Amino acid sequence: MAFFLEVLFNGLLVGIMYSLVALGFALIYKASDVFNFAQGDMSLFAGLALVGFLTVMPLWLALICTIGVMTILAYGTVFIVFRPLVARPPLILFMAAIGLSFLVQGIGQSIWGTQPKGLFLGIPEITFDIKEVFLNTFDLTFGGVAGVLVVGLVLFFQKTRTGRALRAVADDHEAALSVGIPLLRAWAVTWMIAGIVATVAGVAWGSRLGVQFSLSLIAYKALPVLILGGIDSITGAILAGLVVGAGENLAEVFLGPYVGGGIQTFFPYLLALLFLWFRPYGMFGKEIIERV
Amino acid sequence: MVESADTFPKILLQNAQKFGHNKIAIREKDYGIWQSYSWQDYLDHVRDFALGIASLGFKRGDVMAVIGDNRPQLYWGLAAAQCLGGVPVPLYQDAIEKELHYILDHSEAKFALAEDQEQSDKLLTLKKEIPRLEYIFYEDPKGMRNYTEPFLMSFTHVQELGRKFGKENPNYFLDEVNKGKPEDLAIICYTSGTTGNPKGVMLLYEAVVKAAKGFMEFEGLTENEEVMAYLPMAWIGDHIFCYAEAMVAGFTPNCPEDTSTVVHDTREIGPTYIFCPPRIWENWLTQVMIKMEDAAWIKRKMFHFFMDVAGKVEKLRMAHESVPIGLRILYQLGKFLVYAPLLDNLGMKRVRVAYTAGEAIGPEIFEFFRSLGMNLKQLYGMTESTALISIQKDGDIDPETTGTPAPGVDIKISENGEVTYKSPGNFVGYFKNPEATEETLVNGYVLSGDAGYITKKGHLKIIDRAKDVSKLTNGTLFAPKYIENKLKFSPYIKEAVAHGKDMDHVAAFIDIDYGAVGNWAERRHIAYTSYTDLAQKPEVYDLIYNEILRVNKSLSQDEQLKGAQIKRFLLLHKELDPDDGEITRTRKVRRKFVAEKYDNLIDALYTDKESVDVDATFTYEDGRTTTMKASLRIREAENF
Amino acid sequence: MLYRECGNYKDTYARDMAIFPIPFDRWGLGVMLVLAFLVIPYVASNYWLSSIMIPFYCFSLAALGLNFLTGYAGQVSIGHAAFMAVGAYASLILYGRYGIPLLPSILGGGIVSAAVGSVFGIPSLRIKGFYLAVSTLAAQFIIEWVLTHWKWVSGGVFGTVDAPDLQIFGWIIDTPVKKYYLVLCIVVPLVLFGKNLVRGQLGRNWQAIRDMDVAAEIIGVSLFRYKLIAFAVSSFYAGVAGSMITLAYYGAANIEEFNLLVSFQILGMIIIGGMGTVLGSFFGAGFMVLLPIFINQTLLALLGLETVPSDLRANIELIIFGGLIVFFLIVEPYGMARLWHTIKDKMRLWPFPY
Amino acid sequence: MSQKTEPLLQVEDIHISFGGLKALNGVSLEVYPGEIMAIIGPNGAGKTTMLNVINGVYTPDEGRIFFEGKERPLKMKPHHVAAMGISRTFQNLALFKGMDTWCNIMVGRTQKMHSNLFSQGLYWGMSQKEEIEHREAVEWIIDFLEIENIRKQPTGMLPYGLQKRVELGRALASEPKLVLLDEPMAGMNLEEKEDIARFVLDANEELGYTIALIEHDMGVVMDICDRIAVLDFGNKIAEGTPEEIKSNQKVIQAYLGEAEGE
Repeated sequence: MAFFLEVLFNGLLVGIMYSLVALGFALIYKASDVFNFAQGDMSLFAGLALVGFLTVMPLWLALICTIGVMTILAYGTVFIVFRPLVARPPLILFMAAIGLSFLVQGIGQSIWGTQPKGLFLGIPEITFDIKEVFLNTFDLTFGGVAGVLVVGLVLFFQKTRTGRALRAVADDHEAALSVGIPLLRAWAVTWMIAGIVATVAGVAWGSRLGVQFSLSLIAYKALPVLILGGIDSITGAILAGLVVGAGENLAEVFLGPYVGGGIQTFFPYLLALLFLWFRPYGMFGKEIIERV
Repeated sequence: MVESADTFPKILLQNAQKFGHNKIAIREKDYGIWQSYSWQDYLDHVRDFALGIASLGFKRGDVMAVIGDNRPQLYWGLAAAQCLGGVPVPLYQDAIEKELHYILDHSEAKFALAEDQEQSDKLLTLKKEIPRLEYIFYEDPKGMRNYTEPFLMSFTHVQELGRKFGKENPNYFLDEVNKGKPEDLAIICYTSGTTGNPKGVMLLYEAVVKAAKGFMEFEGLTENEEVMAYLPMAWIGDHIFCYAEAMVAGFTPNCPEDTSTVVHDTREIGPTYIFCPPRIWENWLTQVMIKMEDAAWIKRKMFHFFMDVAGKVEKLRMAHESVPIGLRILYQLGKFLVYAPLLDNLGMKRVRVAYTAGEAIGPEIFEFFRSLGMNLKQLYGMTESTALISIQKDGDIDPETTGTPAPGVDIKISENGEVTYKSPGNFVGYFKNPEATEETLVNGYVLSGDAGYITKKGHLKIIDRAKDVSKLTNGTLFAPKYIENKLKFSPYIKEAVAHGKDMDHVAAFIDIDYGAVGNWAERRHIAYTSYTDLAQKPEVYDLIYNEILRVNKSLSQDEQLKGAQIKRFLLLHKELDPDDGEITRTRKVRRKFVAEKYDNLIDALYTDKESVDVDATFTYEDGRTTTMKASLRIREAENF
Repeated sequence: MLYRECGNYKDTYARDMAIFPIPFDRWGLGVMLVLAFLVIPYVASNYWLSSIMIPFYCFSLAALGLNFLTGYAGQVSIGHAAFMAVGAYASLILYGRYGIPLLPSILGGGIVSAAVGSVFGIPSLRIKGFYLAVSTLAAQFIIEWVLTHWKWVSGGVFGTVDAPDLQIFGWIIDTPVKKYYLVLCIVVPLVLFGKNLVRGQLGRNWQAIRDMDVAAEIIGVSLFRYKLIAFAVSSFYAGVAGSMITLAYYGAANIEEFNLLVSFQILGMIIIGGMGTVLGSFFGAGFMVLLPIFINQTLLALLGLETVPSDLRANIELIIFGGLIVFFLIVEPYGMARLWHTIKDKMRLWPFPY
Repeated sequence: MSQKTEPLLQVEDIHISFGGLKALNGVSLEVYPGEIMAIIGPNGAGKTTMLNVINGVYTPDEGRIFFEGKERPLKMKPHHVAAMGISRTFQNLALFKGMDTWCNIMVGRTQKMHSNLFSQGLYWGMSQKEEIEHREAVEWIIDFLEIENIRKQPTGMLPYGLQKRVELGRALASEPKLVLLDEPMAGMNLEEKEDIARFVLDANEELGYTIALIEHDMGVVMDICDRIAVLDFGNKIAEGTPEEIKSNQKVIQAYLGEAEGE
């Protein structure tokens, strides 16, 4: 039982991270209809940038710089890539995002190199247990950070003026324009936020696995989460993240051995597929009624 | 079974025997592809239809009117009537009811074959006034479902009747065909005379067959020619070409899907033999020029450069001088870059022989097409001669003349300068109009009514209608048509009317070419609302002014016509329109009519007024009319 | 300019609906075939044959497969390399383990992959758009996992199976030239087959689904049927491509050759080459195969950077690749094929602008 | 057009609602063989919803649907409905923009084509025969609708009026027993409307198609339709011949109401 809880809990901690990345997707999708495939590469980019800055400056400054870089990236993306694509079919935007992911990855790695780099933020990794449920501070810390960020984002979108403006944009572009919300700027802000999210995810993963190409794969963890929760739903992203995190961990530990292990790679997808079969628009996704 | 093939029905039988199903006799673009009929099919269709109308009482000597765009069924209709010893009378499909009424009535047509609902409606209304008209047939059943008139039948229905009738009288068809004799009447073509009512030109089989054979031998035509059948079937040119010659030589006319798709369809077929009046060539040239104006400047430059080259080469060729090697190389290059693709786009890549006839053609137009490497030649002919009088021989081309007399044709110039001729294709008289016949047909010679002379090289040169040639008060020779044609050679001028008879100077009405000038104006961002508006723009006046100067210059070259340069001109507020009776269907100006209708304008031209007001009355398609005020400028033109 | 269409008239629907109605295109195709069959094998070096032409043909086929699904039927798939892998392993097992003749094995690979493909196509019946796109990723991951974890398939966790020598009825296919011919002789018929499919009823129904699926179904197109067929056919082509590239190029089936990146590359091929055109698949594949060579041998050489480390080159490739995808989507969403068609139309109208 | 003959299509007491909003509230309709029947009504009256129910796009909550006397299940895949012989055009253009005109119309005949994948891939045997014979049928329609000159143009580029015409062609291509036209003349100028009206009449009289159409232009409806049913807020408020409808108070109110609303 304790072991089960431990697995579950660790899964949830990872899950929060998934929620975070998925949130990045959801935000951008809601705001600009772009299915941002580059989310994972943005994390990699952020991670690389941070490592790069750390070599010449203290952590806090490096973090700020990283955020700055991500902001520039966000603006660049919106104004160079997506401005000309406004009002193109979603499929095209989607493909553009794929192209973007190559760009970001390529640029990042050409600047800071491809070889894996360690990232030490000096967060202690002490394992302790509550009633034989073993946890470690490291995971907790980032679980915490992610959780805070998630809550923060939700509040930001619910409460602040900017947040509401962005939601307006997300809900109806024309309307938003008509009440004078500059579409592209709104997009840029959203992308910036997504950038920050990516940074956190990148740092978290990076400091666990080291900053390297595989970081970009984190996106593929978040995707099933996203569709499970419903592409355009923030709540969905958060919940699904936890479900997937817990689910895949449990599956790996309890099912894995029978089938030869390593099933986290696809378990989330299986989960999502099965679920979508019954609810084609995810847990909280908006269902589109066919109009002809 | 067939003795000598001296009538078209017999020739048809002969072709059916000779080619059977191995040779296409006629094609029509329909349902997206070229529906093809072999000579055997051709015969079968003709037979069935012939027997059909026979069963309805069509007898030897009866007349059948045929009206509509070119369709195989209509050509079959002609043949069917001839098979029974009847006489077909093709009508202009865009003729107004007044004209149709006259011709139908005058020709005593008993049966009529119409293309579609539109034409049938015309005939139905006319039938009320012309009871002699017994039956009306239509080829295209579309929209005819609610017509219940018993005397109205579809082409295919008549053919069914024919098949029944054929079973009962197996030999009827052949017998009737064999009764046909070369001295029988083959067809009556109504010429839209410039004055008075149309006259029915009666042509015998021997005439038409001889004329057709004449063309065939002169140009060495084979059964492998392809021609486009898209000019009015009532025009002798189309008849001799797409019917007579096609039968005699056994080649294939091709009917386009629709008037709007002629260009495209022509390109698909790629005819080897073309015969059309100058205005068609003119249209093509205008189209080319307009399109090239819109092309990228580099392309435009290249185009004009190579057209110059071609022009130079053609001039040398005509003068039988050798072309310098450099020029030759350039010409070959141009052939690859411009001429060949151009001809290909116009659908004329395979043309072996091309004629322009019916009117004088502008040297620029003529030379343009020749310089592309097309064997375009001028032909002088009239309905009264089955389109065969004089023709240019290959390698003996002069843009100013219409070539030497065709084989078997004898041309005399009467003392008053009128061209008269005796040709194998001569007609035997105007239907029910002896006076006119006497005036025109004088002891075997036809008075063409054209003024002209034979050049030193033995070429026939036509100046104008004889009766239009007159003198200015200062005594110089005034040939209005000659001047008008020179004007019309400009792509911007659609029609022109020159005045000057018994006046001290020449003045002109100009009709601008709406398409060309409109395009010209748009490229210069000149806004205009209507034809009238466009015609009165000062910029347009300047444009035309230069054209006038060009004409005056070339007139000043000719000693005889030097004094007849244009002094004053104005741009008309409307296009001269057959429906308003100002020009004929074949776009010949009706001088008297115009002179009377616009006398105030003419007066103004001979005062020193700067402008003149008109009440313009327009006739819409549906016959309603409206009047509006317009003020026309008048411009002076410099003389040389 | 070179086009000559005058006198090219159709008097039967058979002629009008022929696969290449314009004579010039027929000649063009003829010339290409002559080049492919008679010229290239004798002028091209072994390096060119085996490391450029063969992969080019194989990827063209794979891209064509994806084009059926994405370009024609409008169903995005980002797990296409996985189906190549299925084909590769399947045909290796058939050929190597069970000694089935070469050609049947290759086609068999395609068929197995088609079967797997249609299974993964089933979700498309309920799931649409991005949901579907993402779920196709499942194919990638699940198949990768199966191939690496099921010993029966790959004989080991590395998922590598070596290809035995190739031979057809004792005719040993060892030299690059022979391999080149093997590939060519499979690719050409399959491409013509595909061309016929897309211009026939199947292709029309696919495009109908792509352009307006609800309308299509009301008109009478069974979405279920035609989407599944699209998945099956496209994975068949991918499978054949996969097995050929393995047999004739890599020489061993290795899961790494069919990873997610490859899936993206194939997607990129049809974007850059042109979605919804057969020709585009070739343009895209050619482009993708030549790009690295161009960068390494030309670009860097010109810039005098021959010494650039290989990993940086890889990244430069990524940048150019990604950049071009974006560029094409912005400038010409229909890819190089559309550019080609514009040129072609200009040629046909020459010297006229329209 | 006699009322005695049994209806070709009969929908009984159809109820359907989207998220609480009642779109159709117990509507019954009949379409008789050989007639042109119009469904009119203010915007949002549920006209298109009704068509979608008939086509099987929506599954009604209650009601019964009979076609040719036989009842069909409420839940039915649209392409099966098409197979029964019901075709349809759409309010907002729903052409397959990537394809040429003739291909669009060809898709309309897909239900009639049975050659298998291999025959198609080889373009040999059955498939070639099929392609050609169906092309002929399509050309017949092209000729009927007078769209020869756009035969081989991609429909995406065509002017609106022509696109509507092509869509009509696509609907007729399947040689259906019943043709549903959703605002065939919406947004057309007078001339285009007259054309379409003529084609609809021809299709009905010459080709004998039974037609049910939704249209806002009362003039046209009154001219060409045998019977009219009026919907308002998901209820049928009137049904009858044009004359009867003209003089019907409820109808007049419904329209006035809308007029005020706007």
